[in-house]
Amino acid sequence: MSLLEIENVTRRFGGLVAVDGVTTRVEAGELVGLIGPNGAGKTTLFNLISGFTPLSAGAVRFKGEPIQGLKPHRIAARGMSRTFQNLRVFPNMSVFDNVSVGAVGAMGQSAFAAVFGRRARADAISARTWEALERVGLGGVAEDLAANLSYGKRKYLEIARALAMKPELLILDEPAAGLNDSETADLARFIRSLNGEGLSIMLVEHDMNLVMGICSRVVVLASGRKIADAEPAAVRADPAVLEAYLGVDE
Amino acid sequence: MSLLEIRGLTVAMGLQEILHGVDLAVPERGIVAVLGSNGVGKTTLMRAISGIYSPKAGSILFRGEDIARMKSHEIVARGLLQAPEGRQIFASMTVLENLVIGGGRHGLAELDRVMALFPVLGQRRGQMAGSLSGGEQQMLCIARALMARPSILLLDEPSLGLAPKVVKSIFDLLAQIRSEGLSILIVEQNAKAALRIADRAAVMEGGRIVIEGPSADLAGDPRIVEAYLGGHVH
Amino acid sequence: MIDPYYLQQLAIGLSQGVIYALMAIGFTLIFGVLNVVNFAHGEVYTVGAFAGLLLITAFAPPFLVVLFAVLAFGAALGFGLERIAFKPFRRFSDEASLKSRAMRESTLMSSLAVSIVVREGLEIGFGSQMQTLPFDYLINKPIELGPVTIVTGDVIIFAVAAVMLGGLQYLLKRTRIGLSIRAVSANPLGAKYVGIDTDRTIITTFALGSMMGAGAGILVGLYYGAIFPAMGFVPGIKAFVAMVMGGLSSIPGAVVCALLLGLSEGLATTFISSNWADMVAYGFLIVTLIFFPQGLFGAGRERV
Amino acid sequence: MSEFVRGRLVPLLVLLVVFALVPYGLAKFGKGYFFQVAQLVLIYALLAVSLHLVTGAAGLLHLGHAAFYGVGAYVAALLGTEMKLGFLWGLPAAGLAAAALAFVVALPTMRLVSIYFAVATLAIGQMIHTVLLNWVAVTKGPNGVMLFSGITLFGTPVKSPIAIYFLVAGLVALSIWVLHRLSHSYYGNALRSLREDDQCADAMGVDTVRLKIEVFTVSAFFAGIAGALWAYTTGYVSPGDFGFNTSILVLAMIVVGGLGSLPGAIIGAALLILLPEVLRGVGDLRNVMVGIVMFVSILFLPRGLLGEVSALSLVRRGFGLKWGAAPSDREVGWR
Amino acid sequence: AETVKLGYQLPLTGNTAQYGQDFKTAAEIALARFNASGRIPAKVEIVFEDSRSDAKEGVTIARKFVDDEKIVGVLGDFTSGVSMAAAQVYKEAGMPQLSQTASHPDYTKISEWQFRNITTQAGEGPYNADWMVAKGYKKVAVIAEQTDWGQSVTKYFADEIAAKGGKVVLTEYFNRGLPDFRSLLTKIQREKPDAIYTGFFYEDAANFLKQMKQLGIAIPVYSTSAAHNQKVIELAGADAEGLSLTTNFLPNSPKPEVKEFVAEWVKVRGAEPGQFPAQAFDAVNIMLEAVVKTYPKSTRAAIRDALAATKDFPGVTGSTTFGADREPVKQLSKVRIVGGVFTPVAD
Ligand SMILES: Nc1ncnc2c1ncn2[C@@H]1O[C@H](COP(=O)(O)OP(=O)(O)OP(=O)(O)O)[C@@H](O)[C@H]1O
Ligand SMILES: Nc1ncnc2c1ncn2[C@@H]1O[C@H](COP(=O)(O)OP(=O)(O)OP(=O)(O)O)[C@@H](O)[C@H]1O
Ligand SMILES: [Mg+2]
Ligand SMILES: [Mg+2]
Repeated sequence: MSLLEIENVTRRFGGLVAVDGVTTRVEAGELVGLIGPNGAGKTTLFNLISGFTPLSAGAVRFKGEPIQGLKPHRIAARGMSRTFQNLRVFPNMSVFDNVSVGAVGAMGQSAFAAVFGRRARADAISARTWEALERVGLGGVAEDLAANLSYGKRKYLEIARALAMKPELLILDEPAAGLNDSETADLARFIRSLNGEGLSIMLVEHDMNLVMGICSRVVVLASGRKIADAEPAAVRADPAVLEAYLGVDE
Repeated sequence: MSLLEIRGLTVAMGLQEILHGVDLAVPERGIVAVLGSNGVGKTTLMRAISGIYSPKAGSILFRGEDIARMKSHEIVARGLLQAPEGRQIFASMTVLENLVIGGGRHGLAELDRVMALFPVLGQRRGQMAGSLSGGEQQMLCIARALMARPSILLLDEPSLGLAPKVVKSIFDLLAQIRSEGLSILIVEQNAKAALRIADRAAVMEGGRIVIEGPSADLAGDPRIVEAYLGGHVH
Repeated sequence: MIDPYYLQQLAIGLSQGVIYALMAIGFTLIFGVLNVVNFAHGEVYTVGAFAGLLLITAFAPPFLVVLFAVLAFGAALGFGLERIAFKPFRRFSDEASLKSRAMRESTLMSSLAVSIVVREGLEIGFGSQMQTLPFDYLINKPIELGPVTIVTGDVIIFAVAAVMLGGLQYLLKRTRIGLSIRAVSANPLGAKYVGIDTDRTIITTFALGSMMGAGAGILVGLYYGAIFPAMGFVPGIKAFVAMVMGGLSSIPGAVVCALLLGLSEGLATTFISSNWADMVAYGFLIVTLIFFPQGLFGAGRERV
Repeated sequence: MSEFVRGRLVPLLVLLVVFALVPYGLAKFGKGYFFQVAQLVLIYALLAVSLHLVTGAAGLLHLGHAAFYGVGAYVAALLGTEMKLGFLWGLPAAGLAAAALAFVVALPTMRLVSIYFAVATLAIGQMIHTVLLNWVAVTKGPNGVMLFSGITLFGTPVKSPIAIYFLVAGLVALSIWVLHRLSHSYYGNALRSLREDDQCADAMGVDTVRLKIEVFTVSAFFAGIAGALWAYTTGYVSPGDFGFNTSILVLAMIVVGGLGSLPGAIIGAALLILLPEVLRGVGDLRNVMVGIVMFVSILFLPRGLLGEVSALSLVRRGFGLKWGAAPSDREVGWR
Repeated sequence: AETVKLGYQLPLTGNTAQYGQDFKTAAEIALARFNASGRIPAKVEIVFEDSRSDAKEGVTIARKFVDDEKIVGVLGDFTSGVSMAAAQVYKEAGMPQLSQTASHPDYTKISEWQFRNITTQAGEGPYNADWMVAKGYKKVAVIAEQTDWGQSVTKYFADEIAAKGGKVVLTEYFNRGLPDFRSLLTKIQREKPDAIYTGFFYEDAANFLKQMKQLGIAIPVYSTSAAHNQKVIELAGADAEGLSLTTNFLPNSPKPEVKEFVAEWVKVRGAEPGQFPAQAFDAVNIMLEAVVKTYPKSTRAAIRDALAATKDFPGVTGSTTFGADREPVKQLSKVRIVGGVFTPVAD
């Protein structure tokens, strides 16, 4: 049984078929890249998996259980967390509070517990938040307002928030966008180390160095269809991929 | 004389000073790239030029005229257009309406040319801009700026979220429109590509320009290679 | 054949709806450009009526002169209102402020504060009772249409509302300034980058919207022959409700919903009782929102 | 030291004023007036803080809060007159009834967002008000309900103004403490995430709809409690006190005080209750002055008298102490 | 000698301010006359406080008045709601309260400290019902504003008309300030009543009458003293013609006290006073009379007792006597708007 199974997933917007019968999977511990031209349907596929967009057809199974039709927070509670392509931090909250929302979402915090609960629970949330913050190196700006962070730090903030949920599958939508080459290299190392700790990751990225460098498998979408699903090297050589996406090799 | 000349530009947000006296010049028909890691103030610089932030000190001369304290629409009227960070498209309007607004007084005169550059936008012309994919929105953002026939184009991370093939075509496009007489100031994380097309480049750190020179020199500068090009020259 | 009684009640409900619509047009226009509720719109309506009243008592000009003078006055009022209650809050352009609830609701409160000052001021100046108007200015001469009786004002208000709606639709869809208004409403920061003078656009919108509000005030004042400081409150709330029911950004939607609201109140009086009319109107709103969470003509939420 | 000043001293001072200074003043001058005003400030502070939870923390513009206040007042008054149930029954019943009603109306409407939510609450508030006014058989309609029986605690009547004051102050302080725990905790963080970006909060595993229903209900509960206090301290309730204007007044309190800031809500309530009283001297102009003061304060402090950020750090330092599980030099977090 | 202080709580701002302002003017006229008369060797002062018709302000003011030991009696408030909320304070503190308008049936039942100077509908309703039945109107439609007062308007009227063999064919309430009565009017018309009995204040009256004319409905309209105000005629013009109502104040009455009051009022306001100012004027005078009776021992309790003993007080609204229930017993007269003036009529 794979961690995530995507079967014949289709999504239509009016006449446009944004995702067209895509079938693929993510095994536990895998680091899968998802690439494709702009508008290929990558983000839409992520939205379908994480419950933000309802499926037109097909099925998605996570840890063997069907998750289509579930609300995003239910899916998140099962151990899948994501970041957004258009950064969505909580601007008028501190960095710490931003990340703590992920921990709260995963661990739960009821109104009753908030009022009369014991300190242990809050401490656990706090500890998890700090752990995630330190992991991405934002410990030093924990008290800053998220709105005042620069773009790059916000990217890490989003990742920290997702990590605070302690997910089994992490879905990253263009994590390296807006980072320069050396920052991207740092990010690559970081993602790889996360993966090394056993976290399964699926990521969309246009930075080929990153994708080809760290992914164990690469899925290619074009116009909503899957056109390749193989090892990085094989994908890089695939003429269909070259034609649709990469252009002349760099 | 330079087309755009920035002298001692200082910008503060509240009590916090973000730019501390930036000097930069963009020559006529020149491409200048600004590099720098996250949070050094590149976007702040771009916003100040476009009149979104009003600087605390310093001047911005455009064709010899100080535009530093002008309103953004007066600046745009002088032919200084920007494709900003965060895209700032009109999400609840259609692609075509976005372009019409971008055209300003030129209306749709440039439409065919722009559509030819970004054929996807042609296919999506009736779609709400907010429902476009990230990359499509980025294209729309650049296209919108081009619609106004700028004499200088400011690009804040234009390659953000674009597929490699499109990035390449955009950089080709920049070289081409420069040859048509346009000047370009570009902030870019893809330093390699930026240095390849730029005549001059500047590196920002902590709200200051620390290195400035011909891009060829910078591309070979070990400090730059170390910090921005991933540590090894390709 | 329908019982003429019901026809008459329908006509009355509709005429009530047209009055709400008249108010809702300006309200929606202003909401559209800033995305904040302008609590002072009701006061613009009231002040418009009082301006007309003063004009009539002082110079007794012809009806059309009164109307146009009030429209012009309304525009000036909108200009002033924007300067005092809204513009100061645009001095914050950093992201934390732009996306902050506190900053948004503070604009709402500033307009509320202005409305308090204006209403209380009017009460001190004129007293809170209804003002008497010369009867020949009133637009309430009966017109009999078969079994149904309406009054001249119904026709006039309907015509004015139709002209406003048509004119506004033309303006928004076909003209440059209209496009600018929509652009500022969609993304004020983006509008700056394409060279739209956002300040001027906002002021223009306020002037336009307030012009319509003030015009509505004097028309309805002459229609009922009742001008008093608190007159803007009920139509203000109904216009707000109609706007939201219509889906915020759609002016025709707001108009349709205003008519529905008026009709539902009329029918509630017919079949239940006048004092329960509000219940029916608001219940109608809730049911609408349950089935159309973005209003009847609203756009869906943005994609993730 | 400064930490102590900021964190502990301020709430302590407030408690000192509420529980010592005001009663002392009352005893000394024998003035029922100050005491009445203070009591009103307390009741409105509770209303404002309960609205803060929904509108300030969770960011849901709520334009019908007064209706739940009214439901509480009516339930307490009607139980007292019709069923002869005293204060000890009336108080919790008022809260529970308001909460139950809020829960029922929340179920279908809590999917709404932004202004749609606001107008739905406006409608709910107006509908409840219409019912209070027109359902004569139960609410006695415009006649209102007169509650002759005063407050009785375990068979002992609480009659003296000072005793009533202490009772009200104690209940309000307790209620605000509960609301403080909700808003200054990780639960509060979840609420704020709802305000900032509900879709994103959803992706973080926060059940947004449930959370909305929860805070709406809790907030109505405390509005109901405030209503019961009003009913018992006034002895007469009528529909006019629970209309749209009251909702807007309470909203104005939390915005002027600082939207999102709990201490701000209390400050706002104090300001907007005290101001019209202080301005009695200026005669008919006083409400114009209230409007002007409100405008000026918003103009210069658009984030409110005590903005959210400073309020949060104040509270965090004050009540948060050290964060056990975090590295010892870390002080950020909730307990 | 020391001044005697009275309190007057009333809406001077807000959307019922017009009534409060009228009361204030009436009170000032009464007070000036009194202080000029020299009936006691001290001045009387009235402290006016603005309640905005808001219960929470009303209660606060009540506390304030109670705190001021020099205040020995209180007038007001305007609405029953605020009057009754404040009454709880006066009851506890033992302060006589005399309202010129509070008409809630339970108001005087709160305690022995509450008085009012308004004929309750218990008197006015049956009086009107008898009048209408005598005119041969048996099928009557009743509408009233949705307030405690409106409730009692319909109740006492309906009881009497049923007792006299008449029939109420439609009873309906509306919210005060309803701008459009046409739906309601059409509904009334459908029932084809012989006459309409209405419980509204003058502004609603004007709107109602105007819109009735617009719809071409010609049914006789009867109303209470609350609609007795020049403003009805000003606002509705010819459309007000024929409105019949009961009142206990006739501004053109030849009685000297009425003449004097009307003259003073016209001096200040430029128009004739209506029913409410007259009631306020009388209320103040009744209170002042109690001060005279008790002076120099004008304590709150003494004032209360003096008020309770008021008998045949000759006011502008006729003579007033407080019954054991502290309700006034008053004479009503019939008037109709004829030729643009309130004209006393026999039938
Ligand atoms: N709500 C919608 N309505 C209409 N079309 C939509 C909607 N959402 C997405 N689309 C279209 O579906 C296509 C796929 O979009 P998607 O965002 O998945 O692309 P993507 O692969 O993530 O592209 P990018 O790399 O540019 O982010 C796009 O062409 C987009 O315009
Ligand atoms: N409103 C603000 N208040 C305080 N600090 C701010 C504000 N806006 C930006 N900053 C700070 O100013 C610095 C420069 O931000 P800017 O967005 O210009 O960086 P950048 O160079 O464009 O980075 P990136 O590559 O991530 O886009 C950042 O450190 C940011 O935290
Ligand atoms: Mg995408
Ligand atoms: Mg930037």
